[in-house]
Amino acid sequence: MTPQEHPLLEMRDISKTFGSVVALSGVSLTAYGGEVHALMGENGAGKSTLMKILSGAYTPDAGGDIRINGTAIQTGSPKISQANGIAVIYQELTLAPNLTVAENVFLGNERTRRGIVDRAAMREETTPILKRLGVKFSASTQVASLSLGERQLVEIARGMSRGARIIVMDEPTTSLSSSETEKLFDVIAGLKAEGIAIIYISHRMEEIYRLSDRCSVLRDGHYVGTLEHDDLNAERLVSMMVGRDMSTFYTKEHKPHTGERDIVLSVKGMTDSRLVKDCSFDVHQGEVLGIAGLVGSGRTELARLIYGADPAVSGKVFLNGKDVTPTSPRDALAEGIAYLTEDRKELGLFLDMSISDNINISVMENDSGLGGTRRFGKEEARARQSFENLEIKSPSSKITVGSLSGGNQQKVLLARLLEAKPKVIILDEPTRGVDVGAKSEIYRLIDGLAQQGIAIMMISSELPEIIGVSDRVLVMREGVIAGEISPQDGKAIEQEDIMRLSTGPSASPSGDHPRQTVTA
Amino acid sequence: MLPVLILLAIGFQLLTGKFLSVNNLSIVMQQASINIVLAAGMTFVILTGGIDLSVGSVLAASAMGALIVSLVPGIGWMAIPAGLALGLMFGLVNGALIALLALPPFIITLGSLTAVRGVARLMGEDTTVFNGQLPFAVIGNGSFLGIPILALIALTVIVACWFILRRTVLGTWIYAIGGNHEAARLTGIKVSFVLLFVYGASGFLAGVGGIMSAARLYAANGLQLGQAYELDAIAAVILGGTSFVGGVGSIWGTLVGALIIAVLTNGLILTGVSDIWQFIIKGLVIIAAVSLDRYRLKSGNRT
Amino acid sequence: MLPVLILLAIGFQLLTGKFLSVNNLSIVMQQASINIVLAAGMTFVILTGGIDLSVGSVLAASAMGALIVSLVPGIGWMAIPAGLALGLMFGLVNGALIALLALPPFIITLGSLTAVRGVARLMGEDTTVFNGQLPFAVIGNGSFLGIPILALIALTVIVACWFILRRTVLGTWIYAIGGNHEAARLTGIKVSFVLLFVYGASGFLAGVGGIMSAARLYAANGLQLGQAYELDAIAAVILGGTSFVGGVGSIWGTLVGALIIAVLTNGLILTGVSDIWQFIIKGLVIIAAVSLDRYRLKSGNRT
Amino acid sequence: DDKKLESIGISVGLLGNPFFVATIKGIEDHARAINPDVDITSVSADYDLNKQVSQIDSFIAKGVDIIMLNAVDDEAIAPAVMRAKNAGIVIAAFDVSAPGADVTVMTDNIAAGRKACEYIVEQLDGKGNVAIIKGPSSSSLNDRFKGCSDVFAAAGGITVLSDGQNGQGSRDGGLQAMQGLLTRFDDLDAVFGANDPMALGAQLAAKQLGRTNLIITGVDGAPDTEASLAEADSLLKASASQDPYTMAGRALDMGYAFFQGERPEQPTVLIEPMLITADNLDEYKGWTAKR
Ligand SMILES: Nc1ncnc2c1ncn2[C@@H]1O[C@H](COP(=O)(O)OP(=O)(O)OP(=O)(O)O)[C@@H](O)[C@H]1O
Ligand SMILES: Nc1ncnc2c1ncn2[C@@H]1O[C@H](COP(=O)(O)OP(=O)(O)OP(=O)(O)O)[C@@H](O)[C@H]1O
Ligand SMILES: [Mg+2]
Ligand SMILES: [Mg+2]
Repeated sequence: MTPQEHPLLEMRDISKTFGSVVALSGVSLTAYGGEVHALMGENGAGKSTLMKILSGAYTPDAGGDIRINGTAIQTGSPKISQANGIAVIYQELTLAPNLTVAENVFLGNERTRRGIVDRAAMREETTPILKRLGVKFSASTQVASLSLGERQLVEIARGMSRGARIIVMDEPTTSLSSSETEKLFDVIAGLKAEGIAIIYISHRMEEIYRLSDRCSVLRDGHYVGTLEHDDLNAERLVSMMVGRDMSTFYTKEHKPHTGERDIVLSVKGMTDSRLVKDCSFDVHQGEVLGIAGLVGSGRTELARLIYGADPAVSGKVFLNGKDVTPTSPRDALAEGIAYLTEDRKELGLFLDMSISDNINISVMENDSGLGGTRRFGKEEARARQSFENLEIKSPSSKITVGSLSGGNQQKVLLARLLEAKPKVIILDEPTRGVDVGAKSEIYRLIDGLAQQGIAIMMISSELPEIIGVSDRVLVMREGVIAGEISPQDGKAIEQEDIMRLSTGPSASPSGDHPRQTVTA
Repeated sequence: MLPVLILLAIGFQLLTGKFLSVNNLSIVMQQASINIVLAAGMTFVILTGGIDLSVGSVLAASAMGALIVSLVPGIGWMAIPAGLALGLMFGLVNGALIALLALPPFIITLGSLTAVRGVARLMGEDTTVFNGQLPFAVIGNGSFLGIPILALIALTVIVACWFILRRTVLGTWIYAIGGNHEAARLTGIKVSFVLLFVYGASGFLAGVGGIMSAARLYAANGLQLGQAYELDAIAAVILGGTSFVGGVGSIWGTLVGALIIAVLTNGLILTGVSDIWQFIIKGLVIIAAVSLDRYRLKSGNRT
Repeated sequence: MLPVLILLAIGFQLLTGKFLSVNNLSIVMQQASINIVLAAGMTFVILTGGIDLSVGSVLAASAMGALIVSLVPGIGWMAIPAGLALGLMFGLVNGALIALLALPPFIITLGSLTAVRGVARLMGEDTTVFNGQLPFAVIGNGSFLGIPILALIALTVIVACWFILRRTVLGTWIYAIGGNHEAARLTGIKVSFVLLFVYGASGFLAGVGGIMSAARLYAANGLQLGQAYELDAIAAVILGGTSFVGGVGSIWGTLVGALIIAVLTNGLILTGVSDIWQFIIKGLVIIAAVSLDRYRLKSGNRT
Repeated sequence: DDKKLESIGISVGLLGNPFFVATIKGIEDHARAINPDVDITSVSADYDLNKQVSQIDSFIAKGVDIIMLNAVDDEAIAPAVMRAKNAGIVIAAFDVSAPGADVTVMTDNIAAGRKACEYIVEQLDGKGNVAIIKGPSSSSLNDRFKGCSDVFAAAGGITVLSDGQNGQGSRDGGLQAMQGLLTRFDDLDAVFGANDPMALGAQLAAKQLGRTNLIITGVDGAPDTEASLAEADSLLKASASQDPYTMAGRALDMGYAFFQGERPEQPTVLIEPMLITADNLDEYKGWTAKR
């Protein structure tokens, strides 16, 4: 990198208040062309808000200004920000699911020929970008049919298509798996070489070490400081972010699975009409079974089949030897199978309802009195207990769950799950978009549940997390279980083993899929 | 919206000097009562993100049913149960189609708006059914402690709905389904049951409205009765702040919304404004009311 | 829905033996034409996730305006521009309130349904305005190459709307806003402009409908004309597969939806079924049609 | 000394109908002749009984002296009429009877239907195929239907091909219903529309389909009917006309007399309709004529 003399971007003294909430107060940030500037901070620190001000989505409070190459620009207009070469890839995806990939890439920036939308040209321009990103879908695919991770890539393609000089990526890898992440890093390296400034927000330390030239930290809307790449280390970053030290990250105090423990969950021949084919495996009492795989390998679909959320073509689910194959989530819950969705805002939380209601919703039926009247005392007690057990940070259980930070929202969802007293828990990306502090708390919680003897399946795209938390790992590829990895003789599971299985030679569409068993 | 209601009431009092008389207020309550009952059922439906266009027709069919039964010697007392059962039945049919076959509520209830209207006309063969000795006429014309019974029924319905929405599990489920349909299913909520309930309740309350109307008029006409009542009911719900996409709103808001509509109608007649100008003013006041409310709350949510 | 339309046409032909005659088909097209035009505008609005309840009233006001101007000696030729301008103006007022003040479309257009109805009545002082020598009567009664001009106008509108929706940037924006309102804003789409356009277009097309109606009837009545037309227009759009939440649907679907409604109405009259049974059958067929369609597509989307 | 007439409430079936506009004008002119400062509120019930009852209640609250009532339902309005009477208000019914009304003035609708259809039978020389376009069920439209049906039934050579189609009382509805009738039947000789808008709509349909050998009659005598009758190629040949202005004005006068304590000998007055054709058009004093 050859840092230029003048910063490409200067944000000076930016403040933003929402009603009584002070999201940002006097934050400044500079970025040079050809650098990756990381932005870190806990959930709710104000990272996204700062970037939305940069993109023109929010208007900052009076006082500060934004300069591009030394010239102040008008704030609060997405058009003007775009015209100044700023592209933001948002954390909450900003795609129209009813349009195609190419239409989304060029949204608000359409190619026309004599006033007529030129779809062919947009497709042609999109295809090479998609190729650079190495995706499986095409420019004419409908976005609604893409998985979350794939949508994220469309979002990135949009930023690239605009030839921006400043590209902001707000947690771009939360729904990417490791190989997609690698591809993205290559792309970032390329952009950097072209002299583009990249602002990169992430909660994942490894990424920050690898990518960033500098890293700025926000805490509670305030600017804390900036570290050069060479000064980066976990202790300093964490103490800057949370204002205290943090000892252990991954905790594994539960007894790892050994052959003699009872099988709790047994899935046999699970198959659906689209992707998942003939998946069979067991989960033991007190075991954490990791499920790894690329984006779109069918992990979420498999989990939804086991939970009865989607209809299976064939396949059975056994719980302690009894056939319980659920046909609806309600069935599954009644049998003791619980599922934590990967998309907590769309498929999990009731954002307009209170925290207490969100925690109690699936069990309030059992608590209720005559005629289904709710027992608020009992519910409040449950909520308070959950607050304690899961260390949910909120002034009250009566406020709406939408106002909580990502990590606390995830804990509320976990609390709801636990209230159902499940025997089996399926966690789908349990730490997506969650800050370091909350992450380690969630790991400790998973460990505690395993100690209580609950069988746990954990789907995750973060390999360190899979390795750090699970006792055994299944790897999925194109809808089938490509292999199983267990640690042996005290030797830990390696990232390479997982990568090899998940990308390995493409499984033949019709033939059988011999499962590899790898022992580390 | 409460401030708007109060402003309107004071305004009409200043203009006419008669609006706030006990007598007139009891008339306003009476006039609002049927719409309140329909709007209460509509609140359930809209909270789940649906809509029920058939309430006016169901009201007509129930009123017809009640009057026809009331004329049968010996079983006249069956009139009320018959009217209520008819309403409930039509509501459950709507609910079954929407909940079990996952069909779009707007089209299904538009279909039943038309079909049930036909049934109501068929019941009386397009004539007015009249019963001067209606056994339950007291409902429509009596009063208790000076409050019209119609108004008491409406208030009872509102309190019962409030109880269901805020104090029972079912109510929480209704909000949950409107807030996030798929999340509700994934948390194990009996979505079909809840939808069946809300459309059933809307039909049943339209049946209650039918009884109230029959008791007030001693008569029913399958063709004319209840025409366009669905629009007034929906307007009350939306004026009351319930969101069209579901999940957000309250029954008290609906009560206020229905009262605003009734106050406007009654107040404009009292001021002696011509019918044409009543239309224009009513429309403008509705628009002004939401604008004012939005401005007051300074929130950007769209319904 | 196309199969449903074809089934209905064949069914009525078998029942009456006259349905598929050239003569009758041209009558059906004529009867459908006004609803097609209104439903085309409604398609724009519903695609953005909104609704326009005021089209019937705006149609009445435009028809009144056109007739009144046509009676003024010397400037009779201004009748058509006057009617269209009136429609556009009301549409833009709706659009401005919804787009700029971010008010809920249902309540705003319910308000203008009422207020514009009042204006339409005021324009004719509650009488029927008629003009036996209407200068543009050929629109309502002429035909070109055997096709009624009304039908040609409707088809032209459909093709124009198809072009806007599928071939222009504006069309893409309309879909984008319905698909994800916030995303559209963040990508720099001028959301207010697009909303202003769709409500303006709906008002303008209601104006076109007003001209068509005036030309067909040589007369207009501020109160009666266009009553409940909004329901038929919305039904056509939703029957045609456009989703109420916005973002999904096509103008061809709307055309088919409007034709289904027209075929049903005309076919039932031809069979000579009594008026009451026409209601019942029409309602049931609408319900059956969506059920069939849903079953055929075997998809679970809700609208 | 006379009691002072201070306020009047008028409730009519549908204000947008020019017929009712003329009735209101009649009432207003007659009332202003009695007291120039009289307060008049006129409202439309839109054919909704609930709405009309609410309006009557509002009039009671307002304390009007006379309610001029065009009942939406000639039977079911009774309880509301009773309430108003108990409140000491005079009820004058016009156009439609109302049980319990103090005075009533209305057109003889059976005679109207009879006259319009006798004209058809005469013109067809007692032989031919006819159809009736009925309107939404209401006492006046039903009476005309009855008057007409009786005439057709009595004439031996007349075949009624259809009498179940509803023209919704409007031009648009009449046009649509007639298009259906003309498609179904090739040999239609005459059509009776239960009111003029439906008859005029039927004429539009016939002209569009190029039918000239057809006789259409209606009831009302509205201004657009007059205009049509005056045209040479009009298919609308006759209309049994009402005089809304006079009818309602008379009802107001009788109501005022009642208000002053005079009890009329004949509380119900039936006004005979006049059949207008192209021939006697110039003798006809239309709805909007200056009075
Ligand atoms: N539209 C809004 N209205 C009100 N408060 C808001 C709004 N957007 C953000 N906030 C608040 O501003 C603060 C900063 O939020 P922001 O989204 O910028 O955090 P973040 O650092 O991006 O967190 P995360 O890591 O979870 O993405 C939070 O307290 C949040 O609740
Ligand atoms: N509603 C849908 N319609 C069509 N295809 C879909 C739909 N949902 C998912 N898919 C496809 O199914 C495949 C499997 O998706 P799934 O979400 O199960 O994968 P995953 O391994 O869990 O990945 P992720 O990390 O994105 O959750 C993907 O290729 C996706 O594009
Ligand atoms: Mg963020
Ligand atoms: Mg997944």
